Amino acid sequence: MNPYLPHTAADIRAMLEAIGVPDVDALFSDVPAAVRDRYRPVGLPPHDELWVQRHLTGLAERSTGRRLIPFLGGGLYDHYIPPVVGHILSRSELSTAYTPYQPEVSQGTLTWMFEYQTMICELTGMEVANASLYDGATALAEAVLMAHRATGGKRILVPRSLHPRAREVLATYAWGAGLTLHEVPYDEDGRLALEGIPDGACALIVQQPNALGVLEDLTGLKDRLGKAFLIAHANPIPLAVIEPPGSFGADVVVGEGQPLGNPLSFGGPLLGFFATRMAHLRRMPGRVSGQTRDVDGKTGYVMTFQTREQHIRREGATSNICTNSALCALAATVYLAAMGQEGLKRVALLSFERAHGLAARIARVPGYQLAFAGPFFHEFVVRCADPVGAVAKLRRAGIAVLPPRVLAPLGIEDGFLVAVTEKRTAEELDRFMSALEGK
Amino acid sequence: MNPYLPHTAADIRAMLEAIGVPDVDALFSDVPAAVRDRYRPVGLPPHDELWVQRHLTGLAERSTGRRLIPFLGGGLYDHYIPPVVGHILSRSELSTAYTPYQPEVSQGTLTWMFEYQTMICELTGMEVANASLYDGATALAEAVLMAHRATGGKRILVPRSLHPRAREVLATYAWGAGLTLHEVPYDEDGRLALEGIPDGACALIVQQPNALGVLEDLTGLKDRLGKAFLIAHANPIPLAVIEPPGSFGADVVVGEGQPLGNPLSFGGPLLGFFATRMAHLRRMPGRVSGQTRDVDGKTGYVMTFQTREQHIRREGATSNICTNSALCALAATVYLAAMGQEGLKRVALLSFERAHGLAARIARVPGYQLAFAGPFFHEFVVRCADPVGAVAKLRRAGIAVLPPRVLAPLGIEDGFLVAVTEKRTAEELDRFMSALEGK
Amino acid sequence: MSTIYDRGAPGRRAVALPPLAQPEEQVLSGIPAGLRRQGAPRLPAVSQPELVRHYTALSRMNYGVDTGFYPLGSCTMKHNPKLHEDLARHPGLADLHPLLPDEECQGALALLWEMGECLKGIAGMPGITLQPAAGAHGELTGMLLIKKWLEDHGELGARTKILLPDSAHGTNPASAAMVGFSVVSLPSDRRGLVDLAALRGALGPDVAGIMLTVPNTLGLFEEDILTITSLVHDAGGLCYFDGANLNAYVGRARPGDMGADVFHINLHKTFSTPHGGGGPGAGPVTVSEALLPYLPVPEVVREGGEFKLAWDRPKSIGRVHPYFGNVLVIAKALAYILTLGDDGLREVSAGAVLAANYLKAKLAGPYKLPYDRLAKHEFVLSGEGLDGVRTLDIAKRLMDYGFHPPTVYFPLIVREALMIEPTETEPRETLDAFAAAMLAIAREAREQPELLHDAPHTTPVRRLDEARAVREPRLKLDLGDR
Amino acid sequence: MSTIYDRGAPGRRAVALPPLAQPEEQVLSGIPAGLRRQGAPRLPAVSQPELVRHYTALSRMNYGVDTGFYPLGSCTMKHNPKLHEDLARHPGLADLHPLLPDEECQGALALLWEMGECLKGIAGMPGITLQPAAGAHGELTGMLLIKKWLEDHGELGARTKILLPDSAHGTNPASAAMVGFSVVSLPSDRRGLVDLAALRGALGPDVAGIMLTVPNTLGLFEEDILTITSLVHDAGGLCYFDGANLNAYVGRARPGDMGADVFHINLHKTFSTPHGGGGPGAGPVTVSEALLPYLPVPEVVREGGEFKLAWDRPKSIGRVHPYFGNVLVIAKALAYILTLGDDGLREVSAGAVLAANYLKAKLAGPYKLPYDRLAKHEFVLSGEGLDGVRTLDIAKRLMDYGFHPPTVYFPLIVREALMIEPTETEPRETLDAFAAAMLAIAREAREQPELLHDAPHTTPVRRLDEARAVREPRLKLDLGDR
Repeated sequence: MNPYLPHTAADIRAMLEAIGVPDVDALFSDVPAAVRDRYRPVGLPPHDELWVQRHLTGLAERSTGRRLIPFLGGGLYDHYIPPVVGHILSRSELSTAYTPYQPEVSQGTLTWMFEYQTMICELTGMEVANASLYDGATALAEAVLMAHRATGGKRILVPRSLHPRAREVLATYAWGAGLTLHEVPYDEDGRLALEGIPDGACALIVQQPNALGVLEDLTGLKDRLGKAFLIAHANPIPLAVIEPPGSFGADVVVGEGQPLGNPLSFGGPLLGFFATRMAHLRRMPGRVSGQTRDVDGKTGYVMTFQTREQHIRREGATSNICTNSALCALAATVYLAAMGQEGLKRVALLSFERAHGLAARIARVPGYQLAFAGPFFHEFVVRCADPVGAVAKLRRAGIAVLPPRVLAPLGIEDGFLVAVTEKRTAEELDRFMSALEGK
Repeated sequence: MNPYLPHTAADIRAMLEAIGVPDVDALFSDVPAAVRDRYRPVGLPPHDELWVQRHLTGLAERSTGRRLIPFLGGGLYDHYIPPVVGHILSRSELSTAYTPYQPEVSQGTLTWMFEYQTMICELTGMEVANASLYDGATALAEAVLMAHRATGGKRILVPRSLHPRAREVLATYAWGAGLTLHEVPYDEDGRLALEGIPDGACALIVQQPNALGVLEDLTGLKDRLGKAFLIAHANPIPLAVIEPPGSFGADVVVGEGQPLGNPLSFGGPLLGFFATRMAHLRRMPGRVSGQTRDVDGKTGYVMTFQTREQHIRREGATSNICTNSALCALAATVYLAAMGQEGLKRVALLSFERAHGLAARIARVPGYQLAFAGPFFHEFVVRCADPVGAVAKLRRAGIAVLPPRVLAPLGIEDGFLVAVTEKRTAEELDRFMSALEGK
Repeated sequence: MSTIYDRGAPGRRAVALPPLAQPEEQVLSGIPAGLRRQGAPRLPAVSQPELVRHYTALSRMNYGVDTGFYPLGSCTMKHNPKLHEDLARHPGLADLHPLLPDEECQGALALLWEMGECLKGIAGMPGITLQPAAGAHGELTGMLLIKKWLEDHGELGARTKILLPDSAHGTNPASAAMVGFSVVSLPSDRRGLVDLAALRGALGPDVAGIMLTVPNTLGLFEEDILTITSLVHDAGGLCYFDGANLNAYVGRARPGDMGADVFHINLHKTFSTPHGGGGPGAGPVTVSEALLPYLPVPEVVREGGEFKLAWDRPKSIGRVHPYFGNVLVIAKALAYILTLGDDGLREVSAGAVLAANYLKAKLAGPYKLPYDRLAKHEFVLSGEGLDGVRTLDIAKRLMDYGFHPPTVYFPLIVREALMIEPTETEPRETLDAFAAAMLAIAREAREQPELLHDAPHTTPVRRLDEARAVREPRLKLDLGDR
Repeated sequence: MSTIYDRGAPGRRAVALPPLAQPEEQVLSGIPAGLRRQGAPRLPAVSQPELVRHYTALSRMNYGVDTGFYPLGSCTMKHNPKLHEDLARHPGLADLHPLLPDEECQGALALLWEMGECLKGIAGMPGITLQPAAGAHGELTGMLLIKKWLEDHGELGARTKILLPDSAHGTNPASAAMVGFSVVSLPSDRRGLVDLAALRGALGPDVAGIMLTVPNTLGLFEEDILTITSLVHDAGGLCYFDGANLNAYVGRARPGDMGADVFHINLHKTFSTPHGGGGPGAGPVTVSEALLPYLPVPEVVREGGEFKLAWDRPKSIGRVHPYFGNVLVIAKALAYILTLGDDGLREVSAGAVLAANYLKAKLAGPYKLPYDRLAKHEFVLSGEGLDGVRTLDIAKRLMDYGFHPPTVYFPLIVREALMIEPTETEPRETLDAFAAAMLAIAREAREQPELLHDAPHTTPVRRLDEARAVREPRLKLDLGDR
């Protein structure tokens, strides 16, 4: 008997009797005998809790990467997560609850969702946000599908400087939906080099900052697009101090919300945020919490505009998404509330300041230079003759930067990417420089 | 402004105005000017949360001892703590509550205390238990003071085989109360060798198992004591399978409750449990939760027999103890509930089985032998020519046993103490043997 | 309910952060003027005490598995072991960056590989991807795999239809539609199972495949499953199995043996990871031999004692997730599987089916049972028999008894449906207490129907005006001039 | 309230443990027959789901700082930072055995040393022990130190009395009595402060010392503190300062400068470690030069960059704790001090005193204020002015407003006392809401006194029969034949 199963032998007997069957096997008589009970599923005995703890802990400790000082980005970032976030997430009324279909016993979930939607709108400069999607990449794909539904266009303008992982996911979704990707190059400063808008374009994607770390200028883009959507894929941390895509007329702003209070998690779970204009509300994928009143006139929250969703609209739904990334969105909500306007700005500026400080020092080392002259935020490409050797040298000093090959899809063979957050201390920055300079 | 302090400049102004004083300093005008604001208390600036986290984590990681495989006992033991215990303890309604003086909003605390008292009585075979004391050592001292109050006697019979730390604390308390300690030797099997009972004895202490790991036989002791108390200082884990002191007429059973779901914690906080006879209830130190009814007849719990306590009885109180070790007692409660009768027995027998297995293997190594022939539970003394060298050899293999000097107060110069719990795996036991055998 | 914006005051903060090295204005001036943000995002300004109290208060207005019985049909709300939460928080998983080289991530890759092996064994199928982040994401992945198979076999233009029993999960049609399939609904027969005649009639050279929910949303096992899959295969189509209901038969039968070509598994249901108020979940997909070449990249492979990511899959549909799926969720589910082993997995389905049939036996009679057959892990009642009250009233009244309501008004093919799934982790005493509450409510419906109409009476808010929420949408706070 | 014994059934278990290598009977037979337990201890038999639900439910019946305002006088219930909980859980502290050699525990010893330095600075005193596990334990340690000093100076038989103002903490007399001192009570004067004439009268060659609570339990600072300590010292006695109320002046004045010879500090009050429903706390004791030789062993000392335990203190009173005190509590308090620094410590006392005087200004009038002076961190009202209701009624009614009641009927020198300590971590809005509730209750006392008599109305249980609990003691469950 396992500790999660409370049925004793006596319980089982009594329950079988109430049902009127002789044994448990009789409860499976509807499963064809030819395929029933013919195998051992995992070929393993039950294990005790101490063993399971040792085994999983052993796996976790086996990954050497976690002991390195991370200067890693490429879409996910090592920001400080205040412990208060984890404490709230461990409140099991929140973590062990289902989707809040029954609002009277789900005001906790529905209220924080409403707060989250408010905060995402503030960050992005948009009018309405959903309560989360899986991750930034699928959020981008959903945005494109929405643009396609809204405009009928089948061509997507995709910058070469989009995060390669987001691009790959988008390509899969687009192939499924019968859409095509058209690449937009970047200029020598690393910024988007948009030329013409092809016929049948449903959307232009802009990433802010882009996968090269460079900040894009969104001015005037929307005007050039006609009815095609301007979709921004933004990192939420810089949005504390840079003008949000909403100010430039973006139709949709999506992004990876991991930097907002969520750990790297070896890439999952993540948090896709999605914000748009009220005009597009009924085309928006995902759940939404809305404010209303109860029979006594008391303010409360419900899941609303459910007619967009698949359990009602079925094949006509705006998306098939159902389970989302709620607990990660709660982490983002608590994180943003904990940081506040000033704190988020501080996180952004510390990352900016330290990244620029490091970049300036690297650029002074003979043989190393910044790849792009365009403005960057907290991540930048370093160009050098032997990027693999440089990264290996850093590794020997206990420092991790991404393998240079992650830049290959971006057309860069002679560089590596460096990301800096507010967590990197002066000592760590010095250690980076010492290692690079071979001291 | 620190993050735990919500008063903004505007708040402070408004509050000062409501009070009618010009500034904060005016609120301290009652502190003599000669000693007011004359110094910097810690000479430190405020630190940010990241710094504090790094600093404390750095200290924690600096202690090399935690990376060793522990065969450590001597009063505190490395038993498995099911994660469910920590999850319950993190319920902040429980952890951030005060002593339950207001029962209507404290039924959570009062109910688990009542459960705890029940479980401690079951383990010890006694009639009533308090809701915790600081630790096993001070619980023993309190038991002796109670025996002194009950009997008027001033002499305490203390076995040489009492944990030296408990003995030292007892000696301090006894000196304070004007009591004297009389040592009772152990025999060659390591068991209590009680001869006469001196006049004016208020109590005989028996430790079960004793500091040599040996199990004592309590049969007949109470009969020899007259009105003097039989006080047992017991490890709660073996009580799952050995006859409890209550069965031998003990007047008080105390002990260190750390093995019940509490971590080693570098020695604190710990958990002193204390159980006695109903006849001694009004002399018992510490808080008690009792069952009663509310005005609607509903069952509820209150702190009861408070007239024993110092906030009412002042200098006539049964003890000065006020703040106790409640959260550690909650850990013990959840631990015992999680384990149940069968689980606790398993923990005890696994520890017993593995300790005996290891002891037998050690005894087969030339030059090593068990120091005592008396029955032991999960801890034993190994005798050898060079205990310091043996321990150092084990240390080089990543294994920790207590330094041999901890046995010196017990009169042993040529041995070291080995404790084994259910957490020690077969591989770890093999590693111990390989190291000892110098393979 | 007040929001976090109702707390705090300008200047308060909940976290002390390090200072900048330079004055803030100077750092800001490093951002090009046109990019620098003009109006700051309006976020709360609260001290840590206020923050903690607010979210603690919100939590106390919520109902979770840890607070009580949650018999939501089709959702498998079972106990979430506490050990797993701690394991998933280990920095060796939680703080590991997914773009590090394989050799720095051996433990994490080993974990993914072990999980893949376990799930392939449970499914009885030779291939797997752990990338899908949820059940519906798994469905989408499955549809993409089928589409790719059609393309590879030159049948993409020809086979455009997906057959869908009307007792399937609601996400299925939406998933099929996302990759351009048209959906053909198949009616259930009087048994509540797939109507074989209708199936035969619908099959043809334009059919890409079928999406089967097994057991279906009536909680019934498709007894003709082997016939169904044969018919579809014979007609040149593929069979998708929706695994949201795997809890009904885990350890006892394998979709691979029943003819599944694609099968998704909701780890957050069957393998007991917490639902988190709506997510994250995980929806790994297993596939038959036929679909192996199309699985997403990268694949985690083992070479000796080492693990690496394999990318050389030219026919792959590509990525459906930017990294490897919801790894922390996968870790919890793996811990569950390792704790249970083969015997424990069988105990899970036994316990789930036992509990469902036990509750069904207690409730049938006072409540109408539209399909009176052996149930699997859940069963569907109808509130129709109770005059003057609706299923919604029953659901709301259950809250006053301290229970979370079952799923209501689903599946759509049962009027006034109540879909009840107790799971195996509920003690019999809880099932008895729930049954007693349901029977008491049936009595109340006759004797004091207004008690039900006005329910719930004891919750932080009472019935909410959902129409108003749509009529006057308020989807974020009006922050005014903050 | 049901207990955990009301859940479960024989055979259920909440944790899967490893198997024994041999049959159980065989292992048991290794225990000598006379020692082997006959009847097993009757413990609960619950599955993990039942266990979690029970204790989660208990938690939800409790009131903590995280759920609301807790203005308990003399208890300093301030916000407990969440960071600290995580830090104290670090295995480098939580899993470290205290008997390992010094060189294996350098980090833990460094932590203790740092805390010692901080607290000595805060106290303005040259010596410290971190061993005492709580405030009262600190008091006892202080009394032992004074006794040892007397012994060392040949005055043990002569000086047998401890002077105690009637406004001192309740534990003080009990602590003095535990080491054999007799207690002489000193009356307060009209100001609510120590009556200097009475003090002069009481001093003599039989006085060992005085125990002062600063500020006293009326929340008043002893303005004559320098005179008091001089008088006691001149009479050959020593001065004990009870530091439970340090929150009132931390960072602003030092007991050492005021003449304290012994001073205990409740880390769980001033330095914000959670009270845990009654403990554990920590009560370090600082001492003046005179008492240095008597401090408990071992002392943590620093030699260069290394830390070690020093045992060579021949005049030491010995140990008062088996190891080094409540290290995990100390770690949390150290984190608090490091976060605050000098400036933050001063903000703490400023905020606490500001909040107390603000609330006092709002409540005086409707409530009687027996001592109308500048308050420190707390103040005492009397319910006497409200006819027909008692202070207890006010306290219980506050629960209906969502507040924890203040301390009531203490100090004993104020009739119908209400002792209110808001702490510095409460936002002004909370203070205003509390004041509004108190004023509303004062109105209710006049207009609807039965509302107060019958209060609380909204708690899990209502007023409990405390007399019955003593008359018919039920201090554990009757387990019958389980």
